[in-house]
Amino acid sequence: MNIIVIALLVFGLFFFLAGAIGIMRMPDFYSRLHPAGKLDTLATLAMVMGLAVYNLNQITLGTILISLKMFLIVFFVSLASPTATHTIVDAGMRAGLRHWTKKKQRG
Amino acid sequence: MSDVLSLIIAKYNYWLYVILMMIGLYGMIAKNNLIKKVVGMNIFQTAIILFYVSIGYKTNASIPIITTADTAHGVVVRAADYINPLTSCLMLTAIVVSVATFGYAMALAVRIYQRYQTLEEDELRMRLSEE
Amino acid sequence: MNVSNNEISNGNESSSPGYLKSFFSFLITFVLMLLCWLVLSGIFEPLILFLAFISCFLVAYFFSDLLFPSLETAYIGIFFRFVQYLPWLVWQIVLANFHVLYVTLHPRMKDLIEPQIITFKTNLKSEMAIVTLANSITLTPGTITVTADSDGVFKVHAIDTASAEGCPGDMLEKVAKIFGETI
Amino acid sequence: MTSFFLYVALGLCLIMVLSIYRVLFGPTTLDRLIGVNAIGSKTVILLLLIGFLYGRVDMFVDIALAYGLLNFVAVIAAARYFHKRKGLYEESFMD
Amino acid sequence: MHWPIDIVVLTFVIFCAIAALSVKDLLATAILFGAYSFLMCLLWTIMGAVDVAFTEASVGAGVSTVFFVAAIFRTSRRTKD
Amino acid sequence: MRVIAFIIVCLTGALLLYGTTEFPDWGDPKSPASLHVSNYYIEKTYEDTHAPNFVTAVVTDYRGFDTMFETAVIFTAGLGCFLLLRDFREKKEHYYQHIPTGVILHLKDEKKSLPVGKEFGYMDKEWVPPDLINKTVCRILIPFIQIYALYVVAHGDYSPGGGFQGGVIFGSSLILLAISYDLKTLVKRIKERLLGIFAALGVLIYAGTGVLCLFMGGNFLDYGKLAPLLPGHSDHIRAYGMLVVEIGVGIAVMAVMTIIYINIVSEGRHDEGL
Amino acid sequence: MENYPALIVVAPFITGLLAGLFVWIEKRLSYPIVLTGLFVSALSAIQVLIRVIGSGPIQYKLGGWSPPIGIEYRIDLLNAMVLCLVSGVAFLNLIASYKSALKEIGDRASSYFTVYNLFITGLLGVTITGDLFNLYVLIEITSLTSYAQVAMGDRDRGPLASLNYIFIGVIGASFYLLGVGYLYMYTGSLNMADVAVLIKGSQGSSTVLTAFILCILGIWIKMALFPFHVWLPNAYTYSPVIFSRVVAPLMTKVMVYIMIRLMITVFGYDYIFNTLHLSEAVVWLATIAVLAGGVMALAQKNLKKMLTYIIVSEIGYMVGGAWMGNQLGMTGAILHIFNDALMTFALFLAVGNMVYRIEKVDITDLKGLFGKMPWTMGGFVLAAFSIIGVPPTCGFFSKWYLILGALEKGAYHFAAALIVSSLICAVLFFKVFEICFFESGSHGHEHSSHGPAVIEEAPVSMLVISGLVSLSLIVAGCYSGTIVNTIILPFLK
Amino acid sequence: METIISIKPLLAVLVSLLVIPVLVSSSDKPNVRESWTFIAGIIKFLIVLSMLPAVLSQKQIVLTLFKIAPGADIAFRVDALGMLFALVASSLYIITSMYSIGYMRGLNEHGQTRFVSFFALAISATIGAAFSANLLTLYLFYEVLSLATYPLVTHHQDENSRISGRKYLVFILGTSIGLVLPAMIYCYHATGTLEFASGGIFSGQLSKPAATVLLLMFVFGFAKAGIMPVHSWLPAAMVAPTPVSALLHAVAVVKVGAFSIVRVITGIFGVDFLLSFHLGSLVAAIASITIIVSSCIALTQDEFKRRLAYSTIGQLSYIILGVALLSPKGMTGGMLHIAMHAFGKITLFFCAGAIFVATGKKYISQMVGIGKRMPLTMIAFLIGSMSIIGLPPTGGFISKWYLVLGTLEGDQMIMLFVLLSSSLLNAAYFMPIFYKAFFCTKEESMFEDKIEEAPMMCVIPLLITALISFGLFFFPQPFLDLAKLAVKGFIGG
Repeated sequence: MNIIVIALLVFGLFFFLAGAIGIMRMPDFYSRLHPAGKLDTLATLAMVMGLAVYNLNQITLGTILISLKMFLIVFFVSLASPTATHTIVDAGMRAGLRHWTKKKQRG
Repeated sequence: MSDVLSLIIAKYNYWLYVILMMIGLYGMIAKNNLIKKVVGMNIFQTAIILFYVSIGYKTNASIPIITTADTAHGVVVRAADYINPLTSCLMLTAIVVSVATFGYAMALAVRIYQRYQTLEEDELRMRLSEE
Repeated sequence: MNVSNNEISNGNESSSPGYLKSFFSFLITFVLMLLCWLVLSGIFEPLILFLAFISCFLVAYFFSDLLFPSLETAYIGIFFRFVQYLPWLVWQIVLANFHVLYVTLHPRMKDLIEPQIITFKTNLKSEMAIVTLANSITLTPGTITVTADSDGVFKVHAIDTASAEGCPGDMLEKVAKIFGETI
Repeated sequence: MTSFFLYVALGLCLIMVLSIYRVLFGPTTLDRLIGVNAIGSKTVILLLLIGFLYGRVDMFVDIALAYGLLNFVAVIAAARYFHKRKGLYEESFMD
Repeated sequence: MHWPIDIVVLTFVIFCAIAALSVKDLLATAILFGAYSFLMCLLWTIMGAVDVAFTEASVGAGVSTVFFVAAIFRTSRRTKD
Repeated sequence: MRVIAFIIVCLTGALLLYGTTEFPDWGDPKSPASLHVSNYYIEKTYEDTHAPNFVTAVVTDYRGFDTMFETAVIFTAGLGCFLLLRDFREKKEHYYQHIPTGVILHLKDEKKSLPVGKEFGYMDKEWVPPDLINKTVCRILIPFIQIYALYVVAHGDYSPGGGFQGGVIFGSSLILLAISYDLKTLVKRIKERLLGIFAALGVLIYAGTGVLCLFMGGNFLDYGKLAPLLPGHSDHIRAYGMLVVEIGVGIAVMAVMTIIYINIVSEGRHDEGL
Repeated sequence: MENYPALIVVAPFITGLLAGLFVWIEKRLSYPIVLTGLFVSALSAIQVLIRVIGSGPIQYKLGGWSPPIGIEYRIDLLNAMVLCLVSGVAFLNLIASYKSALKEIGDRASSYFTVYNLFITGLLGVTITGDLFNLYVLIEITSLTSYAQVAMGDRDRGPLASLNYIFIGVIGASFYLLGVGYLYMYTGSLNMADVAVLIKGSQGSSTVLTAFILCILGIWIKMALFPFHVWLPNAYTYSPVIFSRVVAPLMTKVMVYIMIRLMITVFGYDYIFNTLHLSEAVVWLATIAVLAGGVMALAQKNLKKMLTYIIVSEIGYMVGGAWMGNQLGMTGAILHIFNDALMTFALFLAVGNMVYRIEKVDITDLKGLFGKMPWTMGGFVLAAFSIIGVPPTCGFFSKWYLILGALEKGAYHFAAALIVSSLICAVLFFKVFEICFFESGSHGHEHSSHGPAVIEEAPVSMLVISGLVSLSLIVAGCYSGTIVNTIILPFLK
Repeated sequence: METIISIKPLLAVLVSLLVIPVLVSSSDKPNVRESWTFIAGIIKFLIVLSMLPAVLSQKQIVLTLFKIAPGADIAFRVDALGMLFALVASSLYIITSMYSIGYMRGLNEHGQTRFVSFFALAISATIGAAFSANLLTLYLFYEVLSLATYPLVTHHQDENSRISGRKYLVFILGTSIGLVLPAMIYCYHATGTLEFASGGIFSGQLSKPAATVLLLMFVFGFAKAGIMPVHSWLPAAMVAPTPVSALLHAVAVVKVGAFSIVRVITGIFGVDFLLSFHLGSLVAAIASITIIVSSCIALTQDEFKRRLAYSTIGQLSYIILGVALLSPKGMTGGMLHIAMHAFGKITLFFCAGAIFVATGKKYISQMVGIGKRMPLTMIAFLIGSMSIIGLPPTGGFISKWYLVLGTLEGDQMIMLFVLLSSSLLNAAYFMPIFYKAFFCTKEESMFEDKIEEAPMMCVIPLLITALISFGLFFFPQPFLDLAKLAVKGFIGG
């Protein structure tokens, strides 16, 4: 059990790291959103799952409910996160932020 | 080395609360924009909350909600097991006050902008002296 | 375009009478809320349960039209198909993540990426379908929905050409299938 | 296991540095928004981890849940600003 | 036990505070302020003041930032300092 | 100004640092702050009140008087915003959209108005097409946020949270409604009058509980004296008192947060917002 | 009934909220409700005062919890006096200012009364409470309500004044809160009496010293002692009449009360005067405050603003007296709390009557007012005499004690400052009187295009209260010996 | 000495105070109003008179109103000196009221109600000052008097009276607040009491320099007495209507100043104390300088009332000089001069007013031949001026006689010389007026040869006062007895 938990947590940590690096490295606002929106969501899911599983090592009604609550978090995050991403992109578009292209970079 | 480290651990919170408070106070006094001042005010208030919460912390103690084990009849609750609830309680009030003040200050900023079309203090002063 | 600001209903006509519809939507919301509460609470004392009923009643009574602006029997089917769709989506998400991970961590990242905006039109009608698709797109390989309007026109930002070409792909079909719509 | 959680939490904190860099140094306001969103998701995890550190995760889940729900509100509100007020204010930092 | 996280987060908090005061765009201030309050919330959980943390989470994310953005929406983003 | 500010700030900082030199270490369980009164709270709260959450017990019972005024502070903020910003005058300009064609009409004459219905739709001045994804997702989330908020209020004495937090979360769900749809939706759904009544009513519930204690022969806010009024174990009576009070706080805070938001975002006109 | 102490605070609170509720249901009810609350409060305060005089301090446990655990009210003679003062002034003002509020605030007035009552609740609570943190909360409710009320006055300048008030008010309150935090750190308690016991013998502690400085500094900022006074004039000038009439007499005075309470009850005379030796410096500060307030008042054109600067100067009186470190000085300070509240109340009542008729009260607008509003001016003159310190009025007697205290301590500079300030006030007020007395309204007719052509006496409800309060100045002056002997001296012992 | 507790002193003060509301309410019925004034004046006089027997039989009437602080209550005490002054003031009040009716109606002045009201207030304060038992009460009534006379002085409400009013206030209020108040508080601080005691209150508690400074502060502080550097308000105040000048100079204001100085010298410092430090001669020197200089200035004045004013300044210093001689005879003379000068000077002012009413003339140079036109007035004038100069058979002679005796008693030849030379100067500035009025050729005369007196209400009072002046030479008994009693109290007691 603990191994699964550790694996999930490390997996999530890795994705978080990647997401953070992505946010740092990407050239423009729109491309930054890709790692931010996706990697973070998945990492969150993985880590919460991991913790939920860890929580279940003694199975009682209480712990099950708490794990369920964590799943609830997963549910809400997976619903809210893409929406937030989308809204931010939309905001960027409306704000008139240009997106980065290779041409521009070369020229 | 470990002495230094333990000193840092022991006082770090208090030092940083002072620094945070100084930042807030500086923002409140020196910033030109009214909303910035409000932000400074909020930082100032949070610094105080930080101070209080730091007071209440105890190492190796649990959060101030009683565990089910301790609720059993006849179990003596040991004070060292739980973090001081009083500071938390006080700070709840302080946060509420700061939120209320913040909201109201924002409303005032809106009102001032409606009237003078600016939030910069020097411009406001100029406008006032013109009138 | 939903300009008539007055109500949230999206104008889907339904044959069943209004009050019945609203009652069912109330009931479903109530049950949903109650489930949610029980998960959250975990305390089964009479007082708390009493409060739970009151709270769920209040939310369901005042805000049921938010959750179910229109109530149709098709929803049950949609629900089950949606549940079936989820594992696939999760898999897609994991895939997408590895793709983005690859792009992000690649030393010559800037050569790999080719940000672009693509537009395509679908025939999706229901809001839920459009939103599901849009969020799925956002979550999956290298694409983020920029806008999606009720006519089914999607504007998508893709991070590289491969992602742009793969969009919307079979995801659209699956989503259309869930909501029983034509592509 | 507890110490493992502590290391994970520390790792998350260190990763957060990168997001905070985005928040602090922009360059555009929307970039900061991305950073805040990223911090938000990390914070949810951190809250849960701290809950495990205290051994009282049942109490911390509530906070994490509230956080997950409300972070969204803040981001939406900030993003909504651009829907109504078009154009970016020229961005510059600390000069 | 919690001091490493405490120290790290506290440092972040200071940076956020400085940045929130010095950035030249009020909307950015609002966002930084939001981040600041997230971190504060975290800090308080670390110190075991769960109720305070909960309050800060709900207030900082739920209403403070929104009020802030609303006020900026009705005034201006411009600031000289 | 900056120099003066800097000097003041440094002086204050120096003073505060000087004050901290004698502090016990951070987290020292033997510091006086953690010994005198707080020990009583930790050791006796459960016995006294049967509320597992010490903080809630202290907030709403031992120091309930503080909290009553804290709620009043919030109430005042809301009322202050209302008094300051609320503008009952009708707007002079109106924007309408002819729905079939999508043409936008701009009426400058305040007296003229068009019937809003199938043909014409009312529009904001800074109108943007409603964002479908946002709208739908928020629509789904809002009831959950609300039930969560109510849960937080109801479980104030079991877990972190309580009236204030729950109220804020409920308020932000309403704010989310206003953001994802538009302000009119919120204002139509929750009338201003209702919010006003709620705001005052919430604080009144709190204060009224206290007064009820007076009538029952106890001191102000002495929930223990309410036992004859309620069924159930009388040793839980304090917890019940807390619950009632928390509900009051929740109602007030919810209403006030919404009032403040609506008034700020629409400059008190209640017509359009973020 | 045992619950009078609770009623003092709770009655205005509940009625304020009820009024807030009734605003949305039946607007006309809100005013009578609010009035009833204040009336009950005033009656209870008087009851409590009588009881305290008769049988010593009263302790009231809120929630039934005994002191260090719960919050308590502790009412001794000083409290009881200030309570009577606050509730009485608030009640009278509400009657006197009803019309003016309707005129200035208009349709919002009914909601406004709620804020008004909450403000009074705050002041009463601040006075009555025996808990340091509860004091902070009540200070905040007082402040927040006053921010709200300040902003409702002048539509143009009010909000700005209010915002500046917020900034300084928050700094003040936060300093106080920090001070309480340091005290809590040292003692672990929040109850004043308890802290006082625990703090004894802490002569060298840096924590207690810091706590002391922070608390006092915070309160000074809140009370607008001279270098921290910048917020006060604008805030009081641009607020609506109903508010400036009540805030000017009460706010600063209650803050002075808190200072005295902290000095006597919490930190103790011995600590302040024998360990720290701060008396000298603070008395100098007070001296400067007294003079600076007067001098700045001289430069003002707006009558209301001028009076606010006089308040700044009066604060110097009380602070100087309290920090004199002897019984006479403290007696003077406490007596001046009472007297100054009365005289500023009378003064602002009169000014409020003028504002009701003339709207703008630049000094030059007051031409020929003696003829047009003789009764108002009568009240004004009496109040002004009291401020100057003309004998039968009460202002003289507190000044008397203050100077005696200063002489006893050898603080001749302070005594001199008091005398000079009296002279300055005389100059100030006679400048106003001259204009009111000499310039006949003929100028007004020349510019009759703007401004009301006919100025007449204020409505009776406003006049009666104004006149009564002004007369009470003389009565209070005559009975100041009684006040000193029955209230202040027993308290100081 | 026997003491009686009686409410009479209070009644005497209150009578004219209580009548003010009646006056105001009957402001549109002048006759009713004036009759009330009279009734009040007469009642007052009767009350004062009713206390005379007790005082003459060496009893004191005492009434403590309010206890302010130990040794400084608001209290009344009727002794011989106070009785003397009160008798003069209350009797003259009736006459002045009568005169003012004639004067004010004759000139159709505005604001007559205000005028009579403040008149009543002023006389109340005067009686209060006369009966005060301690310095605090004296100071109280002194201030009230200053403030009450301000509207009287500036009655015309024009630019001229504004300047004079300002001067009046600056001198009177400035000195009383700036000098008397600190001196008084210092006294209290040093001794713990302010009661007028027959031997003074500083029994060896004060060094000579301190005593000197304090004495000078009092002497210059009571600026109403018109000691030379602080005298210049008096001529300026001549812009007031003549009844006011009469009241000011003969009855109330200046006499209160002189009376206060007398009180301070006798009751606070004590004769023995002053003698031991030789401070009497200092005051005497100041007074004599004032006498000589003012008389010289009076010679150069052309405006009738101004000349009278300077004459008053000189005559007041007689009183102070007399008391400062510190010899029984001199003090008797000084006190008697309060009465004698009052009757003489008021006659002169009445005459000036009557002339103004009848002819509108203000300057002496315009009055050539006026005797032909207003013979009664000018004869009264003659009597009055004789009294002032100190010629028999007028009352003035008696007081001057005692003064001269006093100088002889104290072997102070310089003072004697001052007295005599000033009498000559007095004659030099009064006699020419009389001479010009009667003894001029027809060509020189500026008036038609036709008797045309001022209104009856003007003439009768001046005749009465002239008669009294005349009569006092023959029957000085009551005043003389009182003065002697008083002196006995101060020195013999």
